[in-house]
Amino acid sequence: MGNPIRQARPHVTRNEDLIFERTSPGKSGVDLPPLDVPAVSAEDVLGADLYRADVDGFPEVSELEVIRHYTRLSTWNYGVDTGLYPLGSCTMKYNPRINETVARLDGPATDHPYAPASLAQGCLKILAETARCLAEITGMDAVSLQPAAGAQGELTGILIIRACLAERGDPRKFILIPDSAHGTNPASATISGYEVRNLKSNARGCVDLAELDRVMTDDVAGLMLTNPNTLGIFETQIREIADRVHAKGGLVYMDGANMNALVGVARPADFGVDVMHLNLHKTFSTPHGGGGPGSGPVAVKKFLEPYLPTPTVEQTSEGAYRLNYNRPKSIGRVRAFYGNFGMAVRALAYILANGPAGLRQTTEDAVLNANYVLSQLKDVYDLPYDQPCMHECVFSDRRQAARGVRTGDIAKRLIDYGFHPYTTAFPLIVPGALMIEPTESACKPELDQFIEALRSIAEEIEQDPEFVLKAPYTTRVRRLDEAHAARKPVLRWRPGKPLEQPSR
Amino acid sequence: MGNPIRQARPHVTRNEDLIFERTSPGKSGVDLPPLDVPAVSAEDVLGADLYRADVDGFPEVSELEVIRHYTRLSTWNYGVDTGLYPLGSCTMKYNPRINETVARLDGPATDHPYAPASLAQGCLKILAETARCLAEITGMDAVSLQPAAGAQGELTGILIIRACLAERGDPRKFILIPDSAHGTNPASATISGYEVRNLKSNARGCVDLAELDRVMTDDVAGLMLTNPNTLGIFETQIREIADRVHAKGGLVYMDGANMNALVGVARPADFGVDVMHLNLHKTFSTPHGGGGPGSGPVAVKKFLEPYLPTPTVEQTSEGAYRLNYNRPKSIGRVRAFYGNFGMAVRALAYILANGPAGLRQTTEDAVLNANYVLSQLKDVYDLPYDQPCMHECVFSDRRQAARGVRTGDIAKRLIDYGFHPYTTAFPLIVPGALMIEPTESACKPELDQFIEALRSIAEEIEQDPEFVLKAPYTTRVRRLDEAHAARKPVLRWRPGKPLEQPSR
Amino acid sequence: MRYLPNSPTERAAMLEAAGHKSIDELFAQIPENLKLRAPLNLPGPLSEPEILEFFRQAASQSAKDYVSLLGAGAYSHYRPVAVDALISRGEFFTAYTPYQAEIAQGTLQAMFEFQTLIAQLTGMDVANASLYDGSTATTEAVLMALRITRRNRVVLARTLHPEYRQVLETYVRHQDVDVVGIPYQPSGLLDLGALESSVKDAAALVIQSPNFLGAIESVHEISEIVHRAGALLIVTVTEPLSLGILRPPAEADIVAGEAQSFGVPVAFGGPYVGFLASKEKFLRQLPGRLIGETRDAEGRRGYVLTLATREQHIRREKATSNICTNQSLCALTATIYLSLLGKKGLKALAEHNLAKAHYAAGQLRAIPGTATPFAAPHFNEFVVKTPVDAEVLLAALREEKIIGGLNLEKFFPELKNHLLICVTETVSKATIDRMTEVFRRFGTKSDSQSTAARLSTAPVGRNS
Amino acid sequence: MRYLPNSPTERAAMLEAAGHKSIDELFAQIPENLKLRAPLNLPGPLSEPEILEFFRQAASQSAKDYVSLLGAGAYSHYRPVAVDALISRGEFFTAYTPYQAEIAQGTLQAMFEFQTLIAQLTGMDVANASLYDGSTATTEAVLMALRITRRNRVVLARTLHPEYRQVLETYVRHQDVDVVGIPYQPSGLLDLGALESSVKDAAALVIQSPNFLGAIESVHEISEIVHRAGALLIVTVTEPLSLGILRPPAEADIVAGEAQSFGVPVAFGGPYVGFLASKEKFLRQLPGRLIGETRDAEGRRGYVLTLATREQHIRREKATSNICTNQSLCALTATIYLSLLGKKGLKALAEHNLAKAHYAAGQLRAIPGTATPFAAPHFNEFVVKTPVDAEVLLAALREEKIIGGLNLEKFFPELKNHLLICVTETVSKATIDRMTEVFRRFGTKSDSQSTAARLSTAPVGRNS
Ligand SMILES: Cc1ncc(COP(=O)(O)O)c(C=O)c1O
Ligand SMILES: Cc1ncc(COP(=O)(O)O)c(C=O)c1O
Repeated sequence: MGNPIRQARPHVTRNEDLIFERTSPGKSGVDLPPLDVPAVSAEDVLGADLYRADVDGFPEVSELEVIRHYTRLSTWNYGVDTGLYPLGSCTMKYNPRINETVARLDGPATDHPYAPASLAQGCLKILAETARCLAEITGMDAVSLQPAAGAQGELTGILIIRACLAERGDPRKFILIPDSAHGTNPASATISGYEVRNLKSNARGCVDLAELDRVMTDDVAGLMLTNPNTLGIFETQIREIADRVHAKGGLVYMDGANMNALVGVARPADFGVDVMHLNLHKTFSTPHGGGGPGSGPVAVKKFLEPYLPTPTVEQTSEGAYRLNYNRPKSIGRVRAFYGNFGMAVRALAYILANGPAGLRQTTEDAVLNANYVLSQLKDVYDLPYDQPCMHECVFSDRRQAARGVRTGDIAKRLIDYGFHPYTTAFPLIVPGALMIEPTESACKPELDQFIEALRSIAEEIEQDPEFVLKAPYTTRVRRLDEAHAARKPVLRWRPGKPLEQPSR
Repeated sequence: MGNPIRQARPHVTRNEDLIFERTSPGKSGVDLPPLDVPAVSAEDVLGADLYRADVDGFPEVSELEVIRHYTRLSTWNYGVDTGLYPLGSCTMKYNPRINETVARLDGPATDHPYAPASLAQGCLKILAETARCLAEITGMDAVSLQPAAGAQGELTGILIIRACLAERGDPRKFILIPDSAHGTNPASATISGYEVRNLKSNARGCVDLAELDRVMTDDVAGLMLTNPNTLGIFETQIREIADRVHAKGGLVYMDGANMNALVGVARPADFGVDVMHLNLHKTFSTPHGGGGPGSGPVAVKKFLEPYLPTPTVEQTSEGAYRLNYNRPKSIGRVRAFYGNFGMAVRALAYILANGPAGLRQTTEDAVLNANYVLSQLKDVYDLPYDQPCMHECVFSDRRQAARGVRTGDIAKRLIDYGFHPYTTAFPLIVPGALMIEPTESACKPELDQFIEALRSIAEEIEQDPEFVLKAPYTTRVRRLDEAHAARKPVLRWRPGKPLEQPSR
Repeated sequence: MRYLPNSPTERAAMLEAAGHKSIDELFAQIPENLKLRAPLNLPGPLSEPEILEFFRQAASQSAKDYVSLLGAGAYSHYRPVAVDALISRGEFFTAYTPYQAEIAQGTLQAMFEFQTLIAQLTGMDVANASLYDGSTATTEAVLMALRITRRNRVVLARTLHPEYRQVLETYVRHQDVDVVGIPYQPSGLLDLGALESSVKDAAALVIQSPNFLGAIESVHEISEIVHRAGALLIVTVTEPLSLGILRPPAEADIVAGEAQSFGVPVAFGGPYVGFLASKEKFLRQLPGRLIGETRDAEGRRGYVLTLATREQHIRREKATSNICTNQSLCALTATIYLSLLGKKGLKALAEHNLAKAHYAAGQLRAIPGTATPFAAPHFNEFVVKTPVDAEVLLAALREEKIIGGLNLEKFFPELKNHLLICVTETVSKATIDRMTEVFRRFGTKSDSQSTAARLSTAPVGRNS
Repeated sequence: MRYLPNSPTERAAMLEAAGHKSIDELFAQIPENLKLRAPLNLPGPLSEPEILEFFRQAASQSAKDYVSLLGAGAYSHYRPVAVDALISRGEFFTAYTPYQAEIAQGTLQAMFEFQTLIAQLTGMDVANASLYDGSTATTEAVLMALRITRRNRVVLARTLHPEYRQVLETYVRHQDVDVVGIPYQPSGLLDLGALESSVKDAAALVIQSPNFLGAIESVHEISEIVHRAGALLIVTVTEPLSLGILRPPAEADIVAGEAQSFGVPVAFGGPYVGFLASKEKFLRQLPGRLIGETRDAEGRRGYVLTLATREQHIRREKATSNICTNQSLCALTATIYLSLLGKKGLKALAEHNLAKAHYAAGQLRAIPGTATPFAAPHFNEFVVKTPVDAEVLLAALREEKIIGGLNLEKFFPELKNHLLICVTETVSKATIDRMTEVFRRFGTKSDSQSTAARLSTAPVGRNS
């Protein structure tokens, strides 16, 4: 069936229990130095009703067992370091090792957020320099690094819009969001106290100007636009779109999650965007870490600077850096301290490593890779919006669905071929989407293997759809029962027999 | 067939070519800083006949590809971090992470061996302190850390014996070596200019005193004894053995590879041993690294100190450390500089972490684990020398061989159960040996799985020997053809089609 | 550029195969007038050694040679090296959110272990797989309470971390919710009298314990008052190490907090890891990722993201929260750290922190003019009234290479010349004694005052 | 003890299952009089932070704040961080020698790549999977030559690393082999006249290139003389980075050397990684591990340890060498380092080293009283005659936080007041200029001498 699966099989390791199931009383993975001050009795100091003897069910294992347990768990993961990771909308690019090294230096890794500014000039400089670089890359005038991830960047941005409009006299009621947008967009708008008004995309998958005019009434605070959008298509009319929103007294928010298609080539500030966020954990190479930490800096035009979260980092006339807490118009804080500082360190290291030319080359490679994949697969997979793409391309499973195989099944089968799947079933405007973002970190030979794999799966589906429906065949576990998990949720281990059998 | 194999399957990765096969012209994984001095033309400076344009066939890959290539290769290895590694005679214990951290500190990791002593006090102190600890552990009087591994320690030790005897008037002709000894023993003796005289073991697998008296003639320079020996048995009569060798004017060398059975419990100096080596990469937790680097310090009694390799580390009356090169009786150097310094750093960190009590507990656990395995398997595997063991136990495949399955086949099958095999076919005095050394780093639950696996394999052999003969079934490659490799050796890649197909 | 895996020849081949003449063609969608004309004005490209040099330079302008007595939501604890060794494995730190369970069991099982550890520590039934930090976790807890009770008043202890309060205010500003505060008593503990009155028809009371002034609240007493009013009790924990020896806030309905103490670097304020735990019955109101146990097609145990219907990618504007990416790697860090410490280590370490802080408090309190005004029991943080202007004293301590705690006036105007001092296991007795010396230098005068101080502050052992 | 995975209960259970009453019983084999009575007199146990503190203390008494101009067999080069990130993966550094090929393909393939890289660099047909270091590799090369030629004279250039010669002498002392040396010419190169006479019926000539004085030998010329005499030519390379721009010693029969330059830390002298490469026809005389390509039961390509019949565990006293454990992890380090540099990077880095060393040499030779006496072309090392007593000058350089090279008098009495200076890419122009300044301070007087010096040392470009 199809091409033989070329794969390298790592050796097996034993089944792994939960750390709690490996426990044996009396063990610990650390020894403390001797206490150099008089010991105190916790029970006496705290009193019987505040005192706890120990944490029931907590692990008791040696250092070696911890090393083995998590080393083994890690081998059941797939990362960018393992191979191609074309997860659409996630920009799974290489995470340079030097970023990790500099983020762990004494100073950046150890300074306390409340250390006096005189002893934090290095860290403040890193924040200021990162903000400056991001402002230059987006063309915007001011940047806050406080938001912890993209979604919080969105919230911050919409709150800024609200604060600005409120000051103008009326915060308004609605935020326009295209049907192709990521789920965090409407969710963030809601927390900001807005109702979401849906904006239907046109046949090209883009904003329809006529439709925009219809819904862009003067109780609309603004538009949340992703550009390139989640189909990987650049909103060619973005300038007009922005003008019309502005004409109606609204502001334009850009979701910058897809900036990997634009860095060094075009700047959102020139599009008429008023406020936007970036994902340092996408475009700027900070690692995803299995789901964070990320960082979602917000960039604004000059007139919105007063509303940025507090504090901001400033440079005094003498060149010293300081934190400014005196910002009466600020939306306030969205997070304690100054954001995910460690991610700024990494992003800055990435920008410095690349320089202007490297960043542009990176963008070109990302777009080239996506168009290459598009060109090599469009004859076997349905391309609902048939046009050149930017950083990612989105197919649909229409043809395969006819044989009963959906995008999710194809994704599982792709695992057998040794690849991490693309993004399934997003964006919502494409039924059964296969959303593929190779990023610049995929080299041609690897893309060719990936293309060969997807073509081979298409062929398998023709010959034996049932076979594909049961994939994957080569993983530690297969087709986990999600319905079962949701029906009677087991979200923690409890002493005694595990509900399910450990895998064998 | 037997118990079901409980195993965890890591996800697959793609087949991996050789780094040379991933090359595409123009790529590099490093960028250099700008040159801050005038460039010179290599061709002019060197002249045409010394100049080389480039290295033909050298890799050309990006940093990311290097990360992926070696990350993937690593997943096809099995290490102590992966699981139980009961390789007999190799003492595959836990390699603490703190050892790696301290060995990489600026100073220990960066000082130059020819740095002036005034700027190398830290490194010299580490050498001196490590030597002192090893002297205390063995009970010997002086230690040299120069030998790079056990075999070189042996060579150094035998050369010391030779130098001593030569000074007494006659270096003599022979070295006695029991038939149970490791291959490096005779090989080292030969380089030292001695002929090897074989010493047959008795029914207990130990030195036979009568036989010793027969072969210990006065042209014999000394005896090379491993204790506990390679059967994991302590030479109960070692004191008598040493006395008789000494009585004949010979010296006693002890191969200390098995010191994990003795640390904190007994000291070779008390056995009558004159000179011995240790393996820091066994007993003292320095990592094996896939075959080194190791470190094989030599410890001697006072009267042999003058013969130790040059230089030695000394402490002046003011407490400063210095290197002493003025040692007229020294055997000379066995290695440039001062040995594998980085391994001394790690071994010292291990000794400090344990302290006296920890080291003794470690020895007790190592011996307990071996005896536990012995007790749980002796009913299914033949135990040629049936007695309690020290740090390892040695079975033979006699019963299984009757069904056509040898120790090597059982080892391969063990891989399917998720374990690294024991040592096969050593020591030579046990035909078809299964040499099992759990070390203290195996916990009971893991040993129980291991025992269950070996019992299950014995059962499989009863039911279906053919099946076991084809194992392993779960690895990336299986049953590599060693005869083919040796017949027409291919020891390097050359441009053009690879001789063999990459694995699929 | 060393990171880019495509060679010029490969680029040319792909461009041709994709049917394009030039790279510019690929960007044809972008109107010319929107394209960048000049190259970006950025530093670089830098080689690896130059990058290292740049950040070493920055690091040289830091507090790395100082001992810090700062806590206040970010705690300096020793981090066993095994933690970094493990989280640095590429399979962990270069993976995305575990959408494809078959090749993400490593992350999924570890996060399931994290949820369990947090539930065990807090005495709650369930916990989620992390939130951004303690401040947003506390905020999400309040949003939960608003959804659950359908009430719109929230009562906050003034001793909640002031920045947490600020974040909460930002999030609820447009939910027409009113936020009221309750003062603390002279002991540093919540004013229960004020509570009675203000908590009725409130959605929730939020307290922190140990609170921002270091005082350990009596959750049990408080919960009865709160529950009588039909409100939910939310307890925030910024120093969860305290839970190694403190009775868990099991009477709370929701426990939120910050797990940075568990092996996550102080790193100038982030990334950290928020946690959120609750009673089983509120499970479907929890925001963020939840990992659930299930079985696979062959009956093997495995783990998956579950109850996604709560989340933004399905529910969009109706989601329980907008959070998507959370702080997994920091949660993994905490999981590994806690596995290393284990039951014994966690308790011993908490006891060391307690002993160090009590030794320091005792030494300071004995100095004329110095006092520890709040008598309630504390863990590793406590408040000190300085014998002279706090900034003068802090400057003197800096001379000794000590960062002497947080000047509370910044957040509590009434606490002029009061420092919040944190003493963890990383602070040696020698340093504590050096700090004490500095206080003593300023403390000689005004002896009467000092005795008063000493009286007002004998530690109140509940047993005595 | 945190490393030990067995708990007291598990120990008790195993002891009973093994049929023993007590732990002492397990050690019954050891006669009472041989048992240790008192506990060992050792420091510890230390917790992790205490261990760190101990070694930080030691590190503080080091040269870490100095720039080193020392080479002489140990070279300071920048190490890309990816190298440590990869060799720190447990699957690599906690594995044993790859005896079980099925679960050691990672190490085996990497070592096959190492063998290939060494063969490519040296211009030889085959290479082994590493030896202890350059000195023992050179020694093993000589032992090979003795076996191959059955002759028993070995000729060494005096410009071979002196410690390598010492190691060789230790190994052959009891093989009744006589070892003779040949001097160097004023240019620093091997004295070919002396060679003619002494190489006759010798097993081998051993030269180093670039030699210990930095001079690059003309292997081609030398090989003809050596081969005419029926001897083998062994070339030792201590700074293999030079092979990025130097013609490989392809006319040699055996090339031995030290690959520390390729990403292995200087680490006070070790661990390093020796390499040994030869012509195909000597393959079965190679000592140490060899990795060979083969196929598996299903025809897949794979790698195995091969030709084990040469080795001690099979041949015992008749083995080609006694080596067992070698330096795999350092060989892996070099393999990763070279893969990162690649063709372009290796050449560029070699050119940078060449340029830095030539800039430094040029600056120094321009100073009155200072000279670079050896005119032969050099790579990144060269000899400088100091204007004053060498130790005085070295002391002055230390004032500037510079370790100013090796005083050659230690090894070459005739080279009093001569320093061997190494300038790699890690030495900035600023440092070179600071060093030059120090020389200049001492060099003002005796101008006549200096011009003489300048004459004697114009670089000899072979083209000119
Ligand atoms: C288009 C888009 N917008 C917003 C987000 C949310 O970003 P984050 O996950 O960092 O909160 C994502 C991430 O998946 C995204 O793809
Ligand atoms: C008993 C014994 N002696 C000597 C050696 C040789 O030690 P090394 O491999 O460090 O040279 C070994 C290692 O396998 C051994 O097991």
